[in-house]
Amino acid sequence: MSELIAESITKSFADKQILQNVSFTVKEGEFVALLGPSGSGKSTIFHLIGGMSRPDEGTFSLDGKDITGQRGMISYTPQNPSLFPWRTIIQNVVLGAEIQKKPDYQTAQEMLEKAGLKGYENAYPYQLSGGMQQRVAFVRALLSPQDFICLDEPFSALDEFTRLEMQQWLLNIWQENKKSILFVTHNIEEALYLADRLLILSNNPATIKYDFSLPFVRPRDENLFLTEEFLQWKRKIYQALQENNHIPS
Amino acid sequence: MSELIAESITKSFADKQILQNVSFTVKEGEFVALLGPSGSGKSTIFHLIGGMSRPDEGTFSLDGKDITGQRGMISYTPQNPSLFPWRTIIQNVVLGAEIQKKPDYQTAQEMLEKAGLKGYENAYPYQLSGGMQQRVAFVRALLSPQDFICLDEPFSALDEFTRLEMQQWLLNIWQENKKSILFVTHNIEEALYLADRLLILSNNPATIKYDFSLPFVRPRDENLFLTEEFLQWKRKIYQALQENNHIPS
Amino acid sequence: ANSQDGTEESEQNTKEEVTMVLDWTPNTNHTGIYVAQDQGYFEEAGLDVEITLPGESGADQVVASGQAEFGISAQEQVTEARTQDIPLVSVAAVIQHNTSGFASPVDKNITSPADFVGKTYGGWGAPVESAVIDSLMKQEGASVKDVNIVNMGNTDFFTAIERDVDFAWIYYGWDGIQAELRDIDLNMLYLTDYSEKLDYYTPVITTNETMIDENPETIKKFIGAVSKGYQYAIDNPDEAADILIEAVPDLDEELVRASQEWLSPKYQAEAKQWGVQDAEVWKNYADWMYSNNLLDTELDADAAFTNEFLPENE
Amino acid sequence: MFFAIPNWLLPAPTDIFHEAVNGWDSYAHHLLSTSNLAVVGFVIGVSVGLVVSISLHLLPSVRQAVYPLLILSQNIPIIVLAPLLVIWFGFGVLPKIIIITLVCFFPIVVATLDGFRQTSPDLMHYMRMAGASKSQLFRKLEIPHALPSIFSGLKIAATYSVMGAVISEWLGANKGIGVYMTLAQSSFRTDRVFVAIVFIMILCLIFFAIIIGLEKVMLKGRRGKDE
Amino acid sequence: MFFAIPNWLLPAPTDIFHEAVNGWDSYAHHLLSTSNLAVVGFVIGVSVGLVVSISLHLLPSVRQAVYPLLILSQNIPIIVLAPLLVIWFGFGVLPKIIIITLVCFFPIVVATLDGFRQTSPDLMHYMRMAGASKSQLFRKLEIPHALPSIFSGLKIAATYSVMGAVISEWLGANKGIGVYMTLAQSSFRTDRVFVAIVFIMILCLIFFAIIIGLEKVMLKGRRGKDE
Ligand SMILES: Nc1ncnc2c1ncn2[C@@H]1O[C@H](COP(=O)(O)OP(=O)(O)OP(=O)(O)O)[C@@H](O)[C@H]1O
Ligand SMILES: Nc1ncnc2c1ncn2[C@@H]1O[C@H](COP(=O)(O)OP(=O)(O)OP(=O)(O)O)[C@@H](O)[C@H]1O
Ligand SMILES: [Mg+2]
Ligand SMILES: [Mg+2]
Repeated sequence: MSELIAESITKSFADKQILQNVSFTVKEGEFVALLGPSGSGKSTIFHLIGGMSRPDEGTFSLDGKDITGQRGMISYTPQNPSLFPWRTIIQNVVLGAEIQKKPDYQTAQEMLEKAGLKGYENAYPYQLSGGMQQRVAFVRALLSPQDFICLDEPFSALDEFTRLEMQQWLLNIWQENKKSILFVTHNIEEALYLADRLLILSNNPATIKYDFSLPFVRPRDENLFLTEEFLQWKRKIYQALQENNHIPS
Repeated sequence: MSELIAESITKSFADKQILQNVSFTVKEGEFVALLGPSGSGKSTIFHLIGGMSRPDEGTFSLDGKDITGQRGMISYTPQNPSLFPWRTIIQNVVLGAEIQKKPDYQTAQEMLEKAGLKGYENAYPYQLSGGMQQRVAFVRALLSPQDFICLDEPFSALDEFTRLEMQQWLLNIWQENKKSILFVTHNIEEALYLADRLLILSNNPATIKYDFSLPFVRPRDENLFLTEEFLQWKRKIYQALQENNHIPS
Repeated sequence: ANSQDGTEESEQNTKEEVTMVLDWTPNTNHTGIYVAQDQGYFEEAGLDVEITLPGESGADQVVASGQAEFGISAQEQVTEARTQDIPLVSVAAVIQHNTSGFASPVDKNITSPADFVGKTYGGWGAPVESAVIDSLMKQEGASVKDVNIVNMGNTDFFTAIERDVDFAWIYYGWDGIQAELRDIDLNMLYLTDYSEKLDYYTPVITTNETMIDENPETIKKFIGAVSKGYQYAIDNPDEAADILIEAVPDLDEELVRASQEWLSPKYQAEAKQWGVQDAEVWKNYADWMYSNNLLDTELDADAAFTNEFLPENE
Repeated sequence: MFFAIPNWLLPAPTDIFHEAVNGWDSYAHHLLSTSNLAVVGFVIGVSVGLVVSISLHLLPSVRQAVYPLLILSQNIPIIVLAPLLVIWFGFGVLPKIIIITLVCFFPIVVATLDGFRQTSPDLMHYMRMAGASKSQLFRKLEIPHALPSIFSGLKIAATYSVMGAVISEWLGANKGIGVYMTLAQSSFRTDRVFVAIVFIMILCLIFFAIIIGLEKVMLKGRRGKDE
Repeated sequence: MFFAIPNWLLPAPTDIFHEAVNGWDSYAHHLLSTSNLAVVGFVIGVSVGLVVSISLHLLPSVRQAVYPLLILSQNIPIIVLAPLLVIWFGFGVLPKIIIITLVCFFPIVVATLDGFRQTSPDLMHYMRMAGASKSQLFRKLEIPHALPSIFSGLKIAATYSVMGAVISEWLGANKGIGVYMTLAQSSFRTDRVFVAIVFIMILCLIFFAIIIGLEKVMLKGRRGKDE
């Protein structure tokens, strides 16, 4: 249960400005998707929230508390899985929890099973396929104790069905625990299916160009994909993104 | 110009069988997509074609020549970009070419521009976003001199529009040079849009369950996505994949 | 420094090259050699001599193997070497009498071997040390069992007496003189004062048996020149000290002068000629060593040294 | 020429073996003393090395200043250090351990610091985002990541520790394989010298093997390069 | 007690400085001789080290057999090796270079081999798939990847090379800072001993600085851990 407010965030790398005056809010228990061109600055926003570096200007606050530059306030899947090669899968998934408190191997075991990784608990990361590693990183984030979750393209390496199962599972967990989620994806359908709100980032430097609230009721299921409303939204988002339609440089 | 024949390939890791009796052909100048559940063995097939290890049984031949266990016969994008951290971007993209002959920096420069990476020639990989790194790996494969290209989810980290541009560009290059392409993706639309034929892998252990020839004429453009025929195929593939619809373990 | 096979040509006009390996860093024991070099005695004899420091392992093995023609050693080492079938031969005694002894600062009150009782001796762990101490102490009815012996390794005398050590075995001509210069009063118990058998030759000039068999002329020339060098040092201690200092400028001048002053009269002492060795001395010491279980076999004393290369007495 | 070496200079292996067997009683206690010294010195040296490198790693500002001193510490010739150590600590075991420590700790420090420096930036990034404290970062990421480097340093240190013990005995010791060797050398018992060398080597190989064994256990499960 | 050290044992810095300035003419040639020796020995030692480690890396079967020998090479006491070297090679420069080489090559070998072993499996995988020959794999991946480790070894070797040169002079030399120091020591000129040490240290720091500089240049552009 936590509310994140980003206020006029600006960030440059060397002489290149990446983010300009980015402001948004993720309310308590809200599921917000973040879309934008490749290289626009989505991962950078995550790194700033997570306190990896400070924004040049602007602040983040969580539940009214200024957390700019502070670490450990969010749970997180990096864009590449970043598994620890010398830890087994089960040791990897408890890592996020381990940092905050005593890890719960029982739950970890169950979560791995739900992610289709039963039997791989004691394998090492190199023995897993790309999609399996991504699921491990996802489980690791879910097992972290923080109430605010940042997911950076967590399902990009999964096939449609595994992805659907993971999405459904994520929704369940989110509804049960009412965590707040900020979710980067390139998949419009995924964003529509999961999110309450949808932020669209422009490019060069990035600002929040659109902030759509989605009207779909919950709980959602696969039938949503077939509704006319969904298709209309899909077209709308597509067009919103298309305004960025040039290869970023 | 090259024809790949995989004949009854079988492969196990430790006591677990991954591939069982997998046979398929990629004809000269053909564009074949490979779909299948996460962890089924797609990347493993690539590694076997590339000669990283030998199949337990079966052979690969390229243009009638047995290439089982031989390396350097294909050009390749790994599922994770695998860029060399101490090389600049331009040095990274010429690497595949460098191994076979003298690299052509002029072409490399042009290719990077087409991939939207102008201005990043002398950056190091860590300065690029996930999607940008993926594009670098893709350019590296295109610049490699081999006529048979294996692409392992090359566009999974790209937004819709960048992805479309990359797809279109890939099709152009493929048509101009008549290379043969084997392409792993989890995106059904992408597979339909790009490929001549579509292989669907089952799970546990993997075999080729379906081998569809696609009837769409070339050259293809974005309007294809809106045709009724395309939508029907999409549903068909979806169902074919759904037969695997359980989380692999 | 390889001469064995080049001898024929060099006898005509070029000089014969030979190597002389010292036993330690250059000091006043070696003055005669440096004088011979400086005053051209070697040149006159048709020799081109290279004087080399020995490094960690001493000169003996290098000389015995023929890698160097001459070296500095001591009777004790030659004795041990020969009983191990190492073909080392002493051809001249640099100093007639043993100038070594047990030194201690005066405040330790060690004025006779009996005073060793209850004191700490700093040595290097060789069996010969306790045997020597014991034979000194026995004369006064004491025993080495009552001495605390510690191994002080490479530590020098002055460092050792700062710490737990009460007395140590030194050459007076160097460490003793240094103590004088530092105004440290020492009680010195010379070996020669207590036992005739311990008055052995140290240091001596050595060569190997092959040289003696094949190049006796070279040895003769070399020892002749060296002999003149030491004679010069005996007659002119100050000039000799200057020559040593000039040849080895890194030495401490003051110490060299004082040491030379002390040592010059002792080279020849009462002997009829510099360098002569007496079979009795060799026999006595070897017997003493043998009876103290310091040797596995008895020494053939007559083969261990020779006077034949010394110049004829004028 | 190479083989025209007299027996008293390079004894025949049979002679060495003979002496090794017959002389066992006379040198066994030397051997024991040196092994003890080497083990104690190695353990202390490695501990000091680890503590130093960890401190320098955690205090990067101190690192700049101290690093050159570490290099210098490797360049104080023992012949100079020896008298000082004797004056300060006498002829006991302490100065010897200081020498071995000095020999062992440096390879550890260099290797460990370089190991820390190479920590994977991606994993570091994850740990930071996850809010790992400095100590967690250290225990869970930097140490395990630097382990192969640390073992590289341990191997070098283990190799040097035995030789370090032998050298330290030149500071003055009543027993030890270094003492035994010097005495053998000065009484021209080359066969004994070689017996000493053989045992120094055996000791050293045993040390090295233990480190390799430890490495195998501690790095178990890490991906080999051919997998 | 620690400071009650007589001047002849630990001279005052001013005395040392004084002697360093006044004595320059008398030891400058010693210094030059030792630096030359150290540089030549270091270069040869490093070359031998690299050749050995590369060969062992490329011939893993030989590696098993040879590795213990390398360890043993570090455990032949110089006092034993010295007479043999002198007898084989005389009092010239060759035996000294052999000693320095022996001292320098080992850290290089251990560090380099460990560097090779840690090559990133992903990059290795890519290179193999791309058909890189063994030599390309080596030049384009393994060497650049092992560079930080190699530099780690170079740093240790550079530190030891000067001391190695000094020790090698104990083999019997007529000039060199080691000779100067022994002479000073034996004629009780402690101030000169310390001048020698100061120069040994300066030499060593210069060496080390050169390696660090080289490392900066060669590893330029590599990602630091905080970026
Ligand atoms: N450490 C860095 N140094 C310099 N530039 C950087 C660094 N990290 C990121 N950038 C630049 O910042 C921009 C945004 O990167 P970011 O990773 O946030 O993109 P993204 O929106 O996550 O893209 P993608 O969808 O491809 O992952 C890129 O242009 C990248 O080159
Ligand atoms: N080195 C290995 N050791 C043991 N098992 C392995 C190894 N590499 C792959 N596997 C196993 O082989 C199976 C197939 O892996 P592969 O990477 O080919 O899957 P994939 O189809 O590419 O999946 P994804 O879509 O998730 O990338 C997985 O179950 C994986 O655990
Ligand atoms: Mg990103
Ligand atoms: Mg895969």
